[in-house]
Amino acid sequence: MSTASLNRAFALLLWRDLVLALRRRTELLNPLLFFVLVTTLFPLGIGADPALLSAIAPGIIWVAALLAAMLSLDSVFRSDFEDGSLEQFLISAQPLSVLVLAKVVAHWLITGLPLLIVAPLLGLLLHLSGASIGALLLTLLLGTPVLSLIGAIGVALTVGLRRGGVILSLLVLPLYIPVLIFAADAVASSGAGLPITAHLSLLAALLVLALSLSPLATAAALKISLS
Amino acid sequence: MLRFFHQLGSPKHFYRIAGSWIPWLAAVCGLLMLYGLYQGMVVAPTDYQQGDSYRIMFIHVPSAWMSLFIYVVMAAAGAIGLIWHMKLAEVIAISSAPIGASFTFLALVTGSIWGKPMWGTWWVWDARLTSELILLFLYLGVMALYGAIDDKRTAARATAILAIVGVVNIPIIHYSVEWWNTLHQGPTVTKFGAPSIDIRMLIPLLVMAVAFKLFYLLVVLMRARVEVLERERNARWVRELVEAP
Amino acid sequence: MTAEVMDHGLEARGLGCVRNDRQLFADLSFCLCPGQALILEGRNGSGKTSLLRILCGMRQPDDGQLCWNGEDIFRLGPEYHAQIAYVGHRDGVKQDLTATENLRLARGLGAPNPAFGIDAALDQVELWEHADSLARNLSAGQQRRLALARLLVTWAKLWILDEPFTSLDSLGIGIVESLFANHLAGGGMLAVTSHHPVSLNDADIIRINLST
Amino acid sequence: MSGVQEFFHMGGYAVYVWSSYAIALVVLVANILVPVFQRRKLLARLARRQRRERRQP
Repeated sequence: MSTASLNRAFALLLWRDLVLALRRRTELLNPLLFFVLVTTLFPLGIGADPALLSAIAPGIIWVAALLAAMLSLDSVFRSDFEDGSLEQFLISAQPLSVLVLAKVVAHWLITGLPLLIVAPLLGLLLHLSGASIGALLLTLLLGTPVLSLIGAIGVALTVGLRRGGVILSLLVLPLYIPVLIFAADAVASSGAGLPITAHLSLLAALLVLALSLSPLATAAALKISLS
Repeated sequence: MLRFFHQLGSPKHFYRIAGSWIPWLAAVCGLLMLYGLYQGMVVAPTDYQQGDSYRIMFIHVPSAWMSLFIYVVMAAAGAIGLIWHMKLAEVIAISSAPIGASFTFLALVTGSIWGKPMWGTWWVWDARLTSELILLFLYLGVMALYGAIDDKRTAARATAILAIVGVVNIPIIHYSVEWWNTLHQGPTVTKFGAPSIDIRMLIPLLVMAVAFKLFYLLVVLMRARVEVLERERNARWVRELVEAP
Repeated sequence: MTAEVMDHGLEARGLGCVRNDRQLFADLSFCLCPGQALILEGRNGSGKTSLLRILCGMRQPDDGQLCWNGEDIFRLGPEYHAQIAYVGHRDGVKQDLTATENLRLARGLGAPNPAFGIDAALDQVELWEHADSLARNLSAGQQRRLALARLLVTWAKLWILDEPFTSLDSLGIGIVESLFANHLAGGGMLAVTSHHPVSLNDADIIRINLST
Repeated sequence: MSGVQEFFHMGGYAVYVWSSYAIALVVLVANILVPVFQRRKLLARLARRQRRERRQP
């Protein structure tokens, strides 16, 4: 079980998920469309006053990004569970947490990262200032991997259930709150010209914590769900 | 002492031992609560600032302490159940969840009622109340997951993982809510705390805190006994028990 | 495949399994040594699949212990998993990947078998001409053979198979049985459940019936 | 106002104090009663099952 075979397995699984996603290219758009759609609902509900919109834009965009990330979590293990490949991961020669990390990174690249492409457009939609959009991109870059990592734990716990989707949000959303608080406030503060280094370092700390702990929890959860 | 734990480990002995403790626990807990309430409602003086409304504190603060205490106990019991495969620890963990949720709900309701005379609104986004609300969601998540999985053993081990993940996140959520609260609270930070603690106010608070801990032990043993009966329903000792209760 | 002399395979001591509080089997002990095949029989729902999942280390036995070369398999973890290959009811084949890609993945997850390249493995199960077609376009029998080809690309001493012959035609069964024979001859081990009689002519077979 | 009336008046905050204590009482009592009823229901169910098992040969 040398590190070479470990890296190869990691890269192989990452390659596999990216290839699978590209072969079903249309599904790549779903999280993005959801993200844009939810964000455009708010002005329709709240009114189009630019001052009001730009004040609440950071919160809206981040809540929408958070929901988009959560809704796309189901794809992380569902298809593997149904065709039996998840069992193959459990009995592979590589530690399960490394394989889980590969799958989560792939999920982030497929669903989390693309949110950054659309975010500036939504920023303009809600009259965000230039500095805020910059902060929005930075916080999304740091925040979305944390959403995928923590979400993977919830998905692993509910993968065996017939209707796990509803419970997934109850398990995962409370754990998303710190990311939402720091990220949304970073975007708001940068709009007001305040420094956001504190926010970004806290988000980075959450990312490091999630990177080191959540694959272990996800692996343990998978072993239990599949036992 | 080791024999005791070994004996406690077997469901049959646990059922009998827990059963023998329950009446005593109920008595002591009831007495303590009555004494605490008497001290709190009669002996404790009126507060010069809040008048008598602060007396809600004798319920609100202990329940808030209990909501956190029970979650930690639940996560610890879950971890023990996971690592050492102790059935009893799993049963204790899963029996604690509903009790923790009730104390969290109680802390939330009494907190908002207590806040009404002070701020004029039923709900205030104070740091502690918001943390309690999120803790309630964590409890509901644990209970929902346990309910969703059919096989009891798998359900208990899955909820143990969720409880452990939750307990790691509680301090993070707490401090992020504190941070969020100081940002949006503006200059006048209203200290949602009890008034300057006069000794006659502190005693009932501590007495109630101990009474609540005994109450938790009482109810968790009662619930655990039912759970053990359910899990061991095919065992011989349960069949005998059902024949001659 | 050279058989290591010193190891003495899989040993079960007093295995027990309970599923939603029905005792499937209890106090099951056996020793599977190199060159031997364990054939599990029993009615549906008698716990055959649960036992196989315990052998794979995917499920904890409710009591008893399972040792590989004298070491508890749950303490070995991935080290034990590197020595086994499992094909369950579900093939574990990704529909949107080609046959070659599926095998490349399986090879990466296990301990790669130097003796068998992907093309050689496909040739063994007569899927060589479908190497680049998506698994989606293969028939159920071909997908089953692709799943079984996974056994060849990794160097696994112990093959654990749940109904390997499902949806295989008689030709397919013949191919798979010859794979078993070679594996056992090379000092490998086999644990299989099958409603179809498994004809392993001269192999050393242990039969366990779970429903008696 | 006599001592007792004053006690219940709670310095004008009677509504808040006594509603909190009422809710607390309900929650605590519920926590006690739920396991009692669950145990009774379970024992009854098991007894019925065992009677049914005895009846079959």
